Amino acid sequence: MEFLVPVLLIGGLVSLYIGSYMLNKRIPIPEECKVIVDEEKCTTCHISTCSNKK
Amino acid sequence: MENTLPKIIRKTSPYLKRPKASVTRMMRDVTIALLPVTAFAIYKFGMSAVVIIVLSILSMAVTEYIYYQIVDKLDGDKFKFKNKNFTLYNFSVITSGLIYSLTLPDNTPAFVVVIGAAFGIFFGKLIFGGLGQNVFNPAALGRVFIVVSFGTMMTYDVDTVAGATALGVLNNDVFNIAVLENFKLMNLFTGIGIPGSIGEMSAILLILGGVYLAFRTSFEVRIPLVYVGTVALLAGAVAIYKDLGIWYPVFHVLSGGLLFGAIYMATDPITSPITKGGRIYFAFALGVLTFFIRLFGAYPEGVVFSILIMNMFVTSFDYYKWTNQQITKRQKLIFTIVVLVTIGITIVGVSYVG
Amino acid sequence: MSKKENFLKGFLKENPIFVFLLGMCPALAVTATFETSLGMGLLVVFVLTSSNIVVSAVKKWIPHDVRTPAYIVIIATFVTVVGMVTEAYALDLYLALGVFIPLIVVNCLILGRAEAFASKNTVVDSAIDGIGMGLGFTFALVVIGILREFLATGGIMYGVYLPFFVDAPITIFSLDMIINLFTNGFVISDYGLKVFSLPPGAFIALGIILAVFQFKKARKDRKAAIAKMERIAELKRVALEKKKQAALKLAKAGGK
Amino acid sequence: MSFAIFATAIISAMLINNVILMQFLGICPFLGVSKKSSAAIGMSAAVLFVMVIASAVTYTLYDLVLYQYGIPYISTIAFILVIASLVQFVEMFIKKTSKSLYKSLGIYLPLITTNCAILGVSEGNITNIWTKTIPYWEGLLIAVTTALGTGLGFGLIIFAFSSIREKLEASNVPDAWKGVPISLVVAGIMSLAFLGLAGII
Repeated sequence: MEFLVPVLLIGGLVSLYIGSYMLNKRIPIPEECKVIVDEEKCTTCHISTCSNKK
Repeated sequence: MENTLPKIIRKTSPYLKRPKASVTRMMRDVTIALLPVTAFAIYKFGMSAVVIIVLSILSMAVTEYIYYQIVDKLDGDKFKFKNKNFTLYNFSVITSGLIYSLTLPDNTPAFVVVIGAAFGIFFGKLIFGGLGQNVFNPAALGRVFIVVSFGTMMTYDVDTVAGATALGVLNNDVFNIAVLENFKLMNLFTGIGIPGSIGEMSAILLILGGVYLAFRTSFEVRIPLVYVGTVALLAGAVAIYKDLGIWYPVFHVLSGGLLFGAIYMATDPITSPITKGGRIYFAFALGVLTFFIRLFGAYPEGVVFSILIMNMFVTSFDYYKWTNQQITKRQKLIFTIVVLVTIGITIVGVSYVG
Repeated sequence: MSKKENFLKGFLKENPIFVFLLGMCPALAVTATFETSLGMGLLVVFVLTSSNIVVSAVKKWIPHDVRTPAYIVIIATFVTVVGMVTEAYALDLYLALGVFIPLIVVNCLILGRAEAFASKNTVVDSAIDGIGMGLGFTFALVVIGILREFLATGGIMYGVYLPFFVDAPITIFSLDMIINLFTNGFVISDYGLKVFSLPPGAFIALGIILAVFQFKKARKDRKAAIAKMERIAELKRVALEKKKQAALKLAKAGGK
Repeated sequence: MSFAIFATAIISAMLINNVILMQFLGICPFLGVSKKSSAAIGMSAAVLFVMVIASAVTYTLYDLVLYQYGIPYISTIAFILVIASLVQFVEMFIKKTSKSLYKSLGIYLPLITTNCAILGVSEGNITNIWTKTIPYWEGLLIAVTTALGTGLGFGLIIFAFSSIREKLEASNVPDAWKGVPISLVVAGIMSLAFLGLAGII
């Protein structure tokens, strides 16, 4: 049953990540900060889901 | 976002504060101040010095001339022999070339001289938009480039003492007091009988040029004074800690390119801060870096490296949030603390090294 | 977009490094020699293609909200596989690339392709896109690598890091071969600009290449702008002439 | 274990093996977020904060879990997941607690998951520090110190660079070099200058 350790570990970490990701998404950005988020964009990476790019 | 230039740039950048005419005057003064040093270099090394100096100035000027001709041609202008952007007319390129050549060892191969000069002027000045816009000192950049690329080919004249410069000897054994017996302080002062870069030897002529510049007010006296003072201070602290005698700091000040760099390279108005306080901190940092590279680093001499390193922080010294012509009490206090901490770090470092 | 266009776009038109400036870290770090660049590029081709295939195959089952975490897990899996394979078959390359093999995970190119292309297209198209983009990336790395190695040593070597097809390291090209036709015993690598094998050379070499690209683009834009100006000037001239003629006619009519 | 080890680690990570100029990690934010000095400061603060926590957590994870159970080969996946969830937690925490903190530093956090400097330092700690057979606590402390030095070096360079860039925006750089090419050349010259510090430690 040795192979269970990495599987469980990765599974745990993945669920931790997804859980925190969902929780973080649910908390809204404070109202006053929304303007800044739009202004201070990063210009290099082209990832569409990056939350600094809307 | 692209079009909104930060307003503050127009306030703080030195090139906008100084009228263009004074650049010509300043550059001409620097060239005049360097004449005795150049003459001494030619007297001491003969043809090899002449070749190095002429090659440096020529290759810098030619690179710049060709570049501007190409730019004009691409812009669709007709060929004109006299190019308006060419900075030979206001002595700028001659000054850069002369300063660059005087930092070279006398046995530098010709192709190395040319490569360094062309690289320095192209990447240090031309691509930044020409005179007054450069961030780094072109002479220091060219010199550092060839040190890193061709370090082994740049040797000093071998007939003189042991074939190594004073700092070269010191690099292997930092606290070797015997080095002073080989390099008499009088020789370091006059530049006779010691090896070294062609323009960096005669302390007295360098200081003479500095005094001339100071009288012509083409020159910011604080930078060289603080720079040399910092090195002397740190060397003095080390001398007291290791009991090396009073001549150790004097030796550090006189040998290598410190005086040359402090008087002619660090004071370049374009690549040094514009506020009073900024200049003092700039020069202090230069001194600390130079001394640390000399003492702990792999390269024997740290002047050009530290000038290049500090050039990149010049715009930070001029950052609008803390630029101020007045030096407040709080700044004085912080500066004093920083000086004391630096001395402490030096002592600790020395105790670990030797 | 045809399959051929899809494959070829990554080389120049949408080159990840030269045009989109993605994945700059490896483009600077592993391009000291031609071989390390090639090796890194091939690893990226593999990771990109397989992650694109898997992402496009499972895109239906990934909830839209958690797609970024899911993509990262998929990419990280393939990077681990690639790392282990490299360690087994090309140990020298593995050691030379070092930390930049695990760092393929955070290469913007791979995550970007997964989101922008693979999550919207079929498996075959995504695979072609992965191979094309990966080879475009490899092409860019190799260009930088060749420039740097040539400037630093005056020649191009093969076989030091990649042990395939050769028994011992060979010189593919060297200036020595040309120079030694005229003189003897000349070693060009003594005169190479060693800076280009060091970190500063990476920045400067990539800067030069990008400047060439930007220069060409600026020329093109300039020409287009000039042509446009000329066209507008011509139109204005024609309109003005017409007006003049009309005025003249009017004046004549008035004169009568 | 002495003071000298930590001083060496911090100076080496900050100046001599500078994360941007010598190790080429974090080039994306270096080029992308350095147009304004305020953005550069916020970004480097966020990186510093996450980097220190992440290297402590990943070092612990590697030493106490992955190595103990004989599965160091999954370190890449584990590390990226840990870092990613860490970033999410930190962002969530800042969002909830302080608006001013979120204004100055939180908005850069989403960029950090794919910032190679964080993962690079975590992986580097394993290859450079963990392999020296030293006790866990000592290794952890050195790892954290290295991360601190790396973050400070990142901030130093990115700030100096952003103020240079503000100056460049106002000067007439030729069209071909404008933007990224001149930035890369400036970075190259910076890196050249920093070579002079080699051997200080």
